[in-house]
Amino acid sequence: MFAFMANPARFMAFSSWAAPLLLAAALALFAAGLPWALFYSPADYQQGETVRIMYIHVPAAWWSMGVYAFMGGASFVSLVWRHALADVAARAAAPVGTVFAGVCLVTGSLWGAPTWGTWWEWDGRMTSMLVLFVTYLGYLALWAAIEDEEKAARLAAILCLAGLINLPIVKFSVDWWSTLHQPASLLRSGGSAIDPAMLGPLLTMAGAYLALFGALTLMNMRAAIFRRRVEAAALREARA
Amino acid sequence: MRALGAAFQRDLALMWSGGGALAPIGFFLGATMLVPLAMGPERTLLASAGPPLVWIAAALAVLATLERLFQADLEDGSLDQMLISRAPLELLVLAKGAALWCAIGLPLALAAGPAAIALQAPLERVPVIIVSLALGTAAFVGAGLAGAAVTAGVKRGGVLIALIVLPFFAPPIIFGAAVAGGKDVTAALMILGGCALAAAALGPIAAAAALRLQAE
Amino acid sequence: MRALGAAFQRDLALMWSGGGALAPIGFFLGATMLVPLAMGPERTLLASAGPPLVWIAAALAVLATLERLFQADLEDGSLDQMLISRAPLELLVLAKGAALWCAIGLPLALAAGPAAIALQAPLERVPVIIVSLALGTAAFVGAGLAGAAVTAGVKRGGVLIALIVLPFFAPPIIFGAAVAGGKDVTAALMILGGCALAAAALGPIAAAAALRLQAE
Amino acid sequence: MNARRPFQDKPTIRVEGLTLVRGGRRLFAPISFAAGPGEYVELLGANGSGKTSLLRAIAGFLHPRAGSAHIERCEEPSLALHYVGHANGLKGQASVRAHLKYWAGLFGGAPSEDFVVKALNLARVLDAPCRTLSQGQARRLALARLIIAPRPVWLLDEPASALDYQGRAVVGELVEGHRAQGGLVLAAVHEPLGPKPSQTLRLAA
Amino acid sequence: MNARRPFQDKPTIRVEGLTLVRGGRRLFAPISFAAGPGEYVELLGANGSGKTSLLRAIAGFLHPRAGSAHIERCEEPSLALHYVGHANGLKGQASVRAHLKYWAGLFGGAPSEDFVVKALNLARVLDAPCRTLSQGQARRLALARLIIAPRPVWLLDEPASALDYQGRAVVGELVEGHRAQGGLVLAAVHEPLGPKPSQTLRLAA
Ligand code: HEM
Ligand SMILES: Nc1ncnc2c1ncn2[C@@H]1O[C@H](COP(=O)(O)OP(=O)(O)OP(=O)(O)O)[C@@H](O)[C@H]1O
Ligand SMILES: Nc1ncnc2c1ncn2[C@@H]1O[C@H](COP(=O)(O)OP(=O)(O)OP(=O)(O)O)[C@@H](O)[C@H]1O
Ligand SMILES: [Mg+2]
Ligand SMILES: [Mg+2]
Repeated sequence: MFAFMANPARFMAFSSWAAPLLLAAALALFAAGLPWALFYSPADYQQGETVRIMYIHVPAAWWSMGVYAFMGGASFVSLVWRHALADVAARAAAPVGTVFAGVCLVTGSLWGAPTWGTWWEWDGRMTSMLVLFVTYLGYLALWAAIEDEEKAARLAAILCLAGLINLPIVKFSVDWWSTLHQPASLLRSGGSAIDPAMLGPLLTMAGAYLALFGALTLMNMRAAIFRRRVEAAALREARA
Repeated sequence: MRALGAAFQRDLALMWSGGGALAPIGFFLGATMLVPLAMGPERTLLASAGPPLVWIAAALAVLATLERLFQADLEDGSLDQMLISRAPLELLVLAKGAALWCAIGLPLALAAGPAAIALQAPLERVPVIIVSLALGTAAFVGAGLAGAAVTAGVKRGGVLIALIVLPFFAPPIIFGAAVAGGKDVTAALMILGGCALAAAALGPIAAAAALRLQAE
Repeated sequence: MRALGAAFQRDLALMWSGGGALAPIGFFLGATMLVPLAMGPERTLLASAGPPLVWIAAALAVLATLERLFQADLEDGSLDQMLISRAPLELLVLAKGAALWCAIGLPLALAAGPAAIALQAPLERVPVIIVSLALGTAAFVGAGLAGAAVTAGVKRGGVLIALIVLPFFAPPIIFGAAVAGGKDVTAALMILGGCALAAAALGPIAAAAALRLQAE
Repeated sequence: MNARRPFQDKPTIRVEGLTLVRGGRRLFAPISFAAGPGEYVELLGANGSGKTSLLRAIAGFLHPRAGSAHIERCEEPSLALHYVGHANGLKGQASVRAHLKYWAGLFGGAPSEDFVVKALNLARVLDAPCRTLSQGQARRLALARLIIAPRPVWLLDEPASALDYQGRAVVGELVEGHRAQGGLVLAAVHEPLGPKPSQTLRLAA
Repeated sequence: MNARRPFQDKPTIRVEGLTLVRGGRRLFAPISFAAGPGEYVELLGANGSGKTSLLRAIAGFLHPRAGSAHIERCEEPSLALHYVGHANGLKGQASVRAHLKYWAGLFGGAPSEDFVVKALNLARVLDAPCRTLSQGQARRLALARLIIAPRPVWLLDEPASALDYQGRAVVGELVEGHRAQGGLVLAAVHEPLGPKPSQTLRLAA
């Protein structure tokens, strides 16, 4: 992947068609998944209609973690191979991941209100998700605080890797510390394993989130690269 | 007057440069996050212990910014320039305090809403918590100015400052906690406002006096 | 080797000079005193909420010292000298961390005894609380080194640092609170020790990498 | 260019039997002198002889153990002097432009920005954060205060330090210009600035 | 006085097609030069021309955008150089003596303390916290590193800044002495230090 992306020019060529394509895919998947999830999927016999929030909530949760993993990989590449595009990629993915984490938190607490009668409960998954959210904020704040782009990129990469180590530890410790959040078994409590009628829309939505992530990240990267080019050009004029 | 405007603008700009308002808010969320982690998720305990802890977090967020408040000015020579400027030092310090409150206090007060909810405070009490924190942070800043000025000469004075100002933080915290706890709100709010006013008025005067000595 | 000894001695001396270890202890006691103020004196509540808060106070006491840890070295040029010295930067950073722990972590751990008692913790649990804090603060310092190094270039980075390192403080606090709360102590202590080791090993490496960039 | 209008008041520095004590040590034998409008006084002395301390005493930062140091005959004391010390008084995060704006507000002058910038040739770094300025560029920016707002008395502490040849020339011109309008300059230096001093004070420990 | 023993290795600075970029701007046209044992190279250039950056690149703090800057033929790279920059590297709270002790440990030399102190006449402030040092005294202390531990290569950035006449003379002698033992000195200056340079580099923006 990164090898192929070796030079920005090739990347721009690739992303110029990949970004819109992914965006279209995302829209299509949402168009399919949302109605399916919200209207045509069965209501949970325990939770009734509110279970439909799950289709927003769970993919957000999954991908907020996935995105951070991606950023970790990108940071690693940028530190080891000093690969400029990797920096851009990590930076571009961060806001998306932050939003996903935020969505997971919000939908989660929206879900909690009816089911647990509280907006927030300090349970393992929620807490670790909150930690992930704060980690994202820290990463973004660091970028915001350092003007010199190259330096910011390397420092943020170091931070991101450290966070990568930390997150599993947090998740483990938090689960050890408290587990109230229904385990994966909740869905099984209906009797069978995950009811395919629920699995279908869930996976569709997961796909939609993924496509959206890809599209947004590529677009952010393109924007960043354009900006750098413009700055470079301005500097060249200034020198001339 | 123009001098004060300039001072305020500059200080605000300088304070935003440290990660913007993202940082204080994040700090605040992080600090409140530590509470249940340390206390365990039992709701009853949190519900009674939690909301007051919002206040402790706020106090510490302000504390965290005090150490360098005047120390930097002292080291890089900007303090000399403040001393020979047209405007009286007291007002320049006041402007700095105002900037600090806008950069930290206000964001904190707003972030307190979600934090309080997370710590099991009843929804309807959130607005009053926000107001009380806005007042409380103002009081913190006022007291903090004086503390920061007195310790400006001390390197690594961070902890020392804490020692000095924490006593002054106590009153606002007590009444603020009362508000957060839902005890007679109006009275507490009045008193908080009083603290804020007093601190905002006296803090800069004390700070200016201390700074004049620091310049020696 | 001799270089490390020199670095350690100097850093320790510098840290003591900022109010000495009296300051962290005082800060620590001050913070734990705020708690009853904020929560009211109900014994039962304190008894359960108190010990964990000792941990929060400890975390924040370490936080308060991080901002200037490397920033000062960067500005006054000492970092350059560390870079061209005989000793590898990683070890010099480690020495600094050790100094910080001796100046803050150790006193804090010792002060935790009285503090915990003041917050109604059962007497017999005090020694284990002290040990766990000694380990926990080591973990805090390790993580803090990295956070401080990454933000060394940022003025007014106090809150930013806090935001960045707080997530890393979560695991030690969780297990530390478990110890303070008296849940299966040995297991928790083992894990705390693990956290401390990991942080002490990885923190300096990450910090050194960051500092090399800062010197540019 | 209001920085160029001559001063109505006749500034005077009057130092009488001044004794300064630092770290328990008396810096120099009690010193007395007076300097009036249009004068350029050069302050010489070995490292540690007390030049900076003397300047800070006159500026009012440092309180004399004995004797007195005053600036007299200025209508508005708070508009009496500029002090350019060893420390430049810059903020690493703020840009050059931000500093000019801030000082214009703080001291209340406002000559055209480009004049200042051209005079000190800071044009290329106008928007750079001061952290990134070279040593000499930072010094030039500190000297910009002299141009931004008119003050009768200038107290300069090694104003030319870190400046290149052209920079030192600029400082010389500034001093000459200031004298020409009846201003008063007191500068601590290790080698002559250029302009011919009207008095020379030598501090001996 | 081990600072006086000649060096076994023949230090060389080799700079080839070096290009430095700062804040997105290329500092100077690609530069190449080499300097060997016993040389004293003077680095000239206007403010902001890139002297400090060049020194920092050679010291290894700054990574070149193109070309290379190396110190060659030193047995033990970590013992290759001393860098005295614009910043003195002092801690305000620590005393002069504490700094000498720390550096002796960090760099691993240990000449008699009083020799260092006498050479730079810091005797009177030996136990004063550096915060209270005068500008020139602080500079002298920074230069003490050169005497404390022997290093074949010295990179000096305006070493004489803030120094009085006697101080500049001392710097001149230090440089001469270092050359005499086969050391190599590269110094950025605005006016000549005294010793006759073997090469002069002029940076033009
Ligand atoms: C703010 C509150 C919440 C947060 C932060 C949160 C967080 C998460 C996370 C991180 C996951 C992914 C776990 C994984 O797959 O490893 C998840 C999955 C899930 N959550 Fe939540 N959650 C919250 C509230 C809720 C509530 C109130 C409910 C239902 C009553 C709920 C039901 C579920 C279900 C059913 C899953 C799927 C379990 C699975 O992956 O097998 N969540 N949540
Ligand atoms: N960290 C940095 N980021 C961006 N630009 C920088 C940085 N440091 C220096 N510069 C710019 O690089 C140029 C050269 O700086 P440098 O300090 O090398 O000049 P110099 O020759 O040492 O000048 P002086 O004689 O004033 O010391 C200056 O224009 C400065 O603005
Ligand atoms: N804050 C202080 N406390 C104690 N002693 C001080 C303080 N500031 C300066 N000194 C001492 O006073 C003496 C004079 O200092 P001062 O800075 O006035 O000298 P100077 O003439 O400016 O020297 P230089 O030419 O190096 O700038 C020095 O010996 C210094 O150690
Ligand atoms: Mg001086
Ligand atoms: Mg330079």
